[in-house]
Amino acid sequence: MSANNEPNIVAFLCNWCSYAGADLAGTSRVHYPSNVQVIRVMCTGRVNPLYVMNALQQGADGVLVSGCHPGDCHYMEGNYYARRRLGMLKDLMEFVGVDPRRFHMSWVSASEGHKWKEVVEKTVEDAREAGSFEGFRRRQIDW
Amino acid sequence: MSAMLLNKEKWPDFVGKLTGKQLWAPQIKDEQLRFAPVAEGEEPALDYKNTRVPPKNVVFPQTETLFRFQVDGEEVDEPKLDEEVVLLGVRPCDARSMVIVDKLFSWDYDDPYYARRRELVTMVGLACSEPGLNCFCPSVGGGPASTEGLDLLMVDLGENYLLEAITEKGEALINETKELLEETRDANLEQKEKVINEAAQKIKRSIDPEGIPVGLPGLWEDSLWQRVSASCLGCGTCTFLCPTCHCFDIQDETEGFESRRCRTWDSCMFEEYTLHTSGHNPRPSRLERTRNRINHKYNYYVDKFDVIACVGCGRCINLCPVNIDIVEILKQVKEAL
Amino acid sequence: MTDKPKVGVYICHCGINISSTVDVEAVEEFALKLPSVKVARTYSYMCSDPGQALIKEDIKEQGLNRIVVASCSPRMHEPTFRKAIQEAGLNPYFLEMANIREQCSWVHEETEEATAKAKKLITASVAKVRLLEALEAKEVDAEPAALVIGAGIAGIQAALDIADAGFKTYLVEKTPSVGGRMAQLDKTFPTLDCSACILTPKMVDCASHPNIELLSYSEVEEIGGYIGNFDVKVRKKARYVDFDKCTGCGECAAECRVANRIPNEFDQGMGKRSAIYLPFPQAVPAKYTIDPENCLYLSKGKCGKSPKCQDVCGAEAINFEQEDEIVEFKVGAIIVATGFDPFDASRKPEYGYDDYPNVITGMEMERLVSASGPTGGKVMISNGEEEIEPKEIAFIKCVGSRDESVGNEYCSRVCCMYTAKQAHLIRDKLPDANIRIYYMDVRAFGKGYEEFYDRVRRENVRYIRGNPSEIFKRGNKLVVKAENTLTSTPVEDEVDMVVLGVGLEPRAEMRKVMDLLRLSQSPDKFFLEAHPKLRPVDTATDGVFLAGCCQGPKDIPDTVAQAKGAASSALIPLARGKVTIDAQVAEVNEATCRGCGFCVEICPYTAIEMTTVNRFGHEVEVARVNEALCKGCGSCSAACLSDSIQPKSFRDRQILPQIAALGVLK
Amino acid sequence: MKTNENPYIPYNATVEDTWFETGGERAIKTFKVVLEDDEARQNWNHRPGQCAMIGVLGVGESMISISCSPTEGDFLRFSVMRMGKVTQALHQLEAGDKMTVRGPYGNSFPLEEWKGKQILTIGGGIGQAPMRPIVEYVKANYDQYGGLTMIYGARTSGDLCFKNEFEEMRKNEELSCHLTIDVEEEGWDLNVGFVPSMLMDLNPSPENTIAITCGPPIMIRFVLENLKKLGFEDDQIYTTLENRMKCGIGKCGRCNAGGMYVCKDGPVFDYATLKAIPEAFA
Amino acid sequence: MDLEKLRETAAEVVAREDVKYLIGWKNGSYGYRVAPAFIEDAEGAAELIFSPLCISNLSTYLTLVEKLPLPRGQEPDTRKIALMVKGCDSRAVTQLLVEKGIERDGVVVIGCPCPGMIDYDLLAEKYPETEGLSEVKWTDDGFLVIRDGEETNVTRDELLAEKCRLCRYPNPLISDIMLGEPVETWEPAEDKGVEEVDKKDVNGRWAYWEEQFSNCIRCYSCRNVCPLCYCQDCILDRLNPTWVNRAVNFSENTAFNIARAFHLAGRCIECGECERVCPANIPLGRLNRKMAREVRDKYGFEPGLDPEAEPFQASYKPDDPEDFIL
Repeated sequence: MSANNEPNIVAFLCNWCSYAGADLAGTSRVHYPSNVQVIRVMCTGRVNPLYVMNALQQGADGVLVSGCHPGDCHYMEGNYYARRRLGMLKDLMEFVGVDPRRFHMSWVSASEGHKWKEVVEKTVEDAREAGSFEGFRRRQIDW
Repeated sequence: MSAMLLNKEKWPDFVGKLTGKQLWAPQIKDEQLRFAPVAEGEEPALDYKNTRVPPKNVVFPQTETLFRFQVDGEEVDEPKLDEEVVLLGVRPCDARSMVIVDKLFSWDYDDPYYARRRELVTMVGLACSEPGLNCFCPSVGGGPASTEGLDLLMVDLGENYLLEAITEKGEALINETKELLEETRDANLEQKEKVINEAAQKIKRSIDPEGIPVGLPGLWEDSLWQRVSASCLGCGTCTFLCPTCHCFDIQDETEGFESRRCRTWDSCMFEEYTLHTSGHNPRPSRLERTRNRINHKYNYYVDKFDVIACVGCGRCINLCPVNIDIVEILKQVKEAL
Repeated sequence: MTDKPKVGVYICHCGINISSTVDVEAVEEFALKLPSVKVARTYSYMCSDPGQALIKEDIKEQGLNRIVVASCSPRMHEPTFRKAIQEAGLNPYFLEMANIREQCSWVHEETEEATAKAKKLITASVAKVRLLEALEAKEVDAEPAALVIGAGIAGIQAALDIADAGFKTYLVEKTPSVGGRMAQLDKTFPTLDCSACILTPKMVDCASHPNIELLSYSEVEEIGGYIGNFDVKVRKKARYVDFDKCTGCGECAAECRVANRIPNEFDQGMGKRSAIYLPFPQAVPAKYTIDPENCLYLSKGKCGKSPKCQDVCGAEAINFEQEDEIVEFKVGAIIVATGFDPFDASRKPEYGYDDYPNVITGMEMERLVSASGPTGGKVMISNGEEEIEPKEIAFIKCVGSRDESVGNEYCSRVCCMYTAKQAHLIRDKLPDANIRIYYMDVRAFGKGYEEFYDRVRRENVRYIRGNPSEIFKRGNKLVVKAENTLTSTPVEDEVDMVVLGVGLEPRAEMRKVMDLLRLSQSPDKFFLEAHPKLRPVDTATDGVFLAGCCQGPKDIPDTVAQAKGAASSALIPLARGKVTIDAQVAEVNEATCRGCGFCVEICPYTAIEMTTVNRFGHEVEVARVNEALCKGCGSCSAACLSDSIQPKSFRDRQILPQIAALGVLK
Repeated sequence: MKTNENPYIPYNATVEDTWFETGGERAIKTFKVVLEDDEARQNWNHRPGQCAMIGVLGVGESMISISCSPTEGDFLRFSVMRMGKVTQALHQLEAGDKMTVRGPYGNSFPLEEWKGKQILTIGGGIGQAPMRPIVEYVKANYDQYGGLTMIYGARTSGDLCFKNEFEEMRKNEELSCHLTIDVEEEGWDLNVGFVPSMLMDLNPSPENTIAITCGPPIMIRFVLENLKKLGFEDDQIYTTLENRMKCGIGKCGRCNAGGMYVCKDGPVFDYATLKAIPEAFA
Repeated sequence: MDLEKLRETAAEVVAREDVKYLIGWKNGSYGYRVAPAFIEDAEGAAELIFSPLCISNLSTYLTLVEKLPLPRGQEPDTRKIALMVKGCDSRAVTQLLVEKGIERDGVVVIGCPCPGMIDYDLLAEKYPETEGLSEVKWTDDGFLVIRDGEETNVTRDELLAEKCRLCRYPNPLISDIMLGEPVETWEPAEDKGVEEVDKKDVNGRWAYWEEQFSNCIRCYSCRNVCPLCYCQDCILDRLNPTWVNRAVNFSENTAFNIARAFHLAGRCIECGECERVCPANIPLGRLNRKMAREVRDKYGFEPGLDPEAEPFQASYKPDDPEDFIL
């Protein structure tokens, strides 16, 4: 968490729907919390589920993956693969004891600027509730 | 050097006396016996054969920071190693392993980290009265009450522990705890001999290393290596659990703008260990790696430092998932000679 | 990545769009301290010419080799800045954009938080840009020819347009004649033009067009390659009639020993033909074909003393020795226009289509009312006992459409109008008949459709709202059992004839085309277009386009419009003569690939193939990417357990440092 | 840096000059570097054949042969082939940049012992780097040696290191400098052929001669064979080994070839010793 | 199982010209130990055993064998490898076929219907190992332990290995030669191990695994023994990019174990080898079985059953669960 006790969230957005949706939120001057930092990928199918683990390990308190609605994938099927993989990952992380509030996935289309705001708010709120995730940091052990 | 008796009832007091130093001793944690720092109120477990993982990480941590620096920076920070450690209840084989490893870590260049940690550690040994199934320390120059590497040896005499100082450090420890100790009588020393002899009798496995160091080079191309390595999984169990294995890797690890150069245990059983960047691997298969492990312990180390780099603790035999048994290999080596 | 990264960070004020919320000076100062950053600047409008000039100048003078532009969305100006740095001599892919407008200054109010976020985004961009690789967008030549599969009205129209534009067009039709379903229709709604009258000229045109090579009675066997360079193999089935010699006189058909004994497909099996036949009188090409299954000589080896067709053919065109012929050619684009099948009414057994001869489908009705049909246009039907002129006639709509029980949830779009049209045609022929139409909804959305529907209603055609549950026989009448849902009254309606308004279904054989062209199906099982709104004629396979009902049910004007759209899309690579292959494609590290083929399974573009390579004397299978087919989505990569396949510019080793950078700043 | 006796802590050094010896995927780049610390610079005293751990903080270190002779001045030279993570990072360094240096490590060529003898160096590709200090040293002390013959080859002329220096040397009539490349190419008017065959063509006498060879393993193998054919005894032949290394000071075990720590017992071995190390040619 | 028949069959198989060697089980060096055997001739075949101690999954050796660089002109030895498999092991073979890790023509699968294996740790705890070789046999309702000549009957329940309690496929699903009749399958037990973790709350689970993963010494025996971890160059060893640092600490160990578990999701065939070999006693089986259970329950998929199946991680269904999506 940052100094002001705010959760740090890394989001992976597909270029065609969710990134465009987040852009639309901007164009529409929709205001939302600034905790979410976006990494643009071409498709949610690109999101290696281990990125989620890696983000949590490297300083994120929450991770969000967002892409096109099922059936709307620019590459036809990428979001279906992503859904299966990340669904599995979520189950795994939960079993290992990672608070499920730390990882979310959403479908946000290019026209859903408002939904993007809601997703961000939900993600931030959840991560805030889950608290800082120092336990899993890639920290340097003591001398 | 003095020898004293410690009544087992006073054991907790004795442990309590060793304050001001970090105390490492075998403890049951997560249903497993392992060497771990003893926290206030915790009591070491001494009624055991040996830990799965040897206590070598006290002087040679599995991961150790060599120094730290800033990304793009030029100045480095070294760790300050100044905490004294008492390694309590260490088995003679494990203590002896450190003496063996000392030779390498002080060969021409002193490894400052290792050397410093060795300086800071006081080794309080516990003689074995119930050796394990795969112990064969007498075969390689050790024994259930070997004092090599120890500052102080404890022998379980039933109601009492016999405490024998081996070094000045051990003597100092006896002095610090003097009020808890009693003088020994001759009978105690006799009893000690008996315990030790009985223990030695219980050791079932053995190998006579005579001829192995000089003979191994001649067996380089022998078919036995194929036989003994075929089932090897190439994992690091045997080497990581070996008290004398000392190889390491050095890596720079960065988190954000903070970096450190650290070393971690490495294993010659890993394919990646000798792999050149070009893709060439001088030890390309498990055969070469298994052969190297045996040669390193029973030939190369003997050549260089005049001692077999194996203390006969049996850990590699106990925990090899596929029953690769160093005593069996050595027997085959002898047969092949 | 041989050179040392020297990064320039350019922070745009965007007038005050960014700078009013983000403290750009603070960000500039911050950026200068980031690893590898040599230059950081702010400017009022980075995208403006002076802004771009600033970057170009620094590239040249400061030796910058990686550029981060912190401004608006990369979806907006990435091409602009790529071009700019390219003009300064840098590889255009050495650019990374930090979106500090749409995703920062416009969505956050407090300067502090917006500035902090801008710093993070720039840190991540710098982390990535340092590791980007130089990429080259490749161009390959495109073959100036097209293939059109299916010669219904869609295929014909598309072929004509491409041919008219001056490109060679191969038009492949499975049946012996072009024309497709439209040729079977009598009149067309709502204008009531004669279908044959408007179609036939186009059929003739495409047969005679110098740029069109018509391959009728042929099927596509294999398609390889990619946009601009498809390799096509077509099987021309043996007609057993010499194409060049046949004059189309028809004497052979008349003499055929099985003449008038074989159900005629064109008439939906209601009429009969010979084993040697022309599908219908206006068929193009007007060349006879022997149907080998029904020809006695071909199926049994014997036809009287000698086959009569052979005896009678003055042109000596009959050739029983003829064999299938394989034709191979290359094209740059492909249009799929394989059409539809009418819904098989047997799948609604409650309507008794298989049991009662006077329950017929809409398609059969077309032939029945057609002057060229089996009855010569007279509406006569057997009620099982005798041929009658029906007096009581019922239509049932949505048969096989909007019906989950048969797996078709979609609306077939044409049934409302063709039942209305058929009702009108019957009204014309049988002024006294009582006609009613059972319907769920009436959808008359096209130009002139609502007007036509109104007109038909005024012609004393009754519309009864209700979906009949059953048809059974009572005496020599059929009883339509339904509920009038407007009045909530049960109906048992005695009629002489029932016309089932069957819907449109994907072609039964479409799977073959799907596999050939790596196409997908949408949930309705028709071919899936690349985007339902914006790329309705494109497919996931570049260079392959859809026209007509193979993509979904549509009427003739929509079909023709789509065909023209597909033709113009197909013309783009042909006219340009080149196809650009995206540089951001996946790449396989063959040294680490374990050959599991996960990526091959995943790739929606079949851009990945397994290939055998020699690894130190051992033959191993590894994946290989066809760059021309790859779209760079990276779905393969996330499933690769050995990380051996990686999309360029979005490699793990480029993304992981980005993630790390975002975690750094607390 | 180097604040105490800790051998793991490297010196800081400044890259004074760099240039590419060869191009391509596995390019070779030479770095001329100077230790920053005055004392360290003055105390640095390497012998030909020795190596140093050079690196970039945050990336790692690599053991590289010191390719200059101490007779050349108060600087160090390293020629580095771009292979892995560390060498890639090193290749990104330019004049003015920093690198880290530890060393000198390992044994060296016994140049004192060799005084009075003919020196024959036989190198291939990057293998010339450890031999360059011998050449420079012998050149600087030419009167103390019986002569210097140099054979050096590479796949193509573009793969030859230190080309300019050879131009000079070939003009020097006292020295015998022979270059060869594997296959014909335009503009190349010197020898074409593999190094081992050129050795046979030159037919050097083993008498009072020391032969040193370094290069790709396959070349070394044939050179050794040919030297034996020419009558060289095992103790007249020297070569250098390289293996993966991490510590450079005989601790980490990575570089073991048989019982030898290449970093400390090597990298220079005479053929007699080498023959007893079964892994040496693995 | 009839050992004579086994040895006879094995001798026949290794005598075949197209078979390079056979991998089976033989007695180990002492106590209850059983070792993998690589048999090339009839003499070797006589050493083979099949007993309740043959718990190890030998299929890992199919991909573990190094493909060393061949001298120019030398043809690779493409003879078949014969392999003895239990039910669980056979699923590994099938999954390897799905993933093209091996070729069907490259193996001779010798199926051994398996009545259930013994948990070595339980056995050694109850009946301590001695330096001589002990033997264990199946009886009608359990096991017969013969130790230093002393015979003890033990009930099945007492010593049965956990993976065998949970087993649903005791009979090999793929084989070229089947030794003996199929065994009767049994009702798989409740997976108490997974449930024990499952029923903790999220923090409890984290605490549980923190304790476990802190013990990991990163010896990679779990990975190396796993028949489905067969990448030549594991990403978790790789340094560019670095998924997992070399440092051994809780964070990196957890990352390592999560990554491995994830890579095995939909691929793990529950042979339990990872857990068996772990020198730190980390209950890795729970992790992998949990994932296998999720894949089975939520996605209706089980790996290693059908060599023609689409790989789970390389496929999807339009109606895959998405209740976790916002």
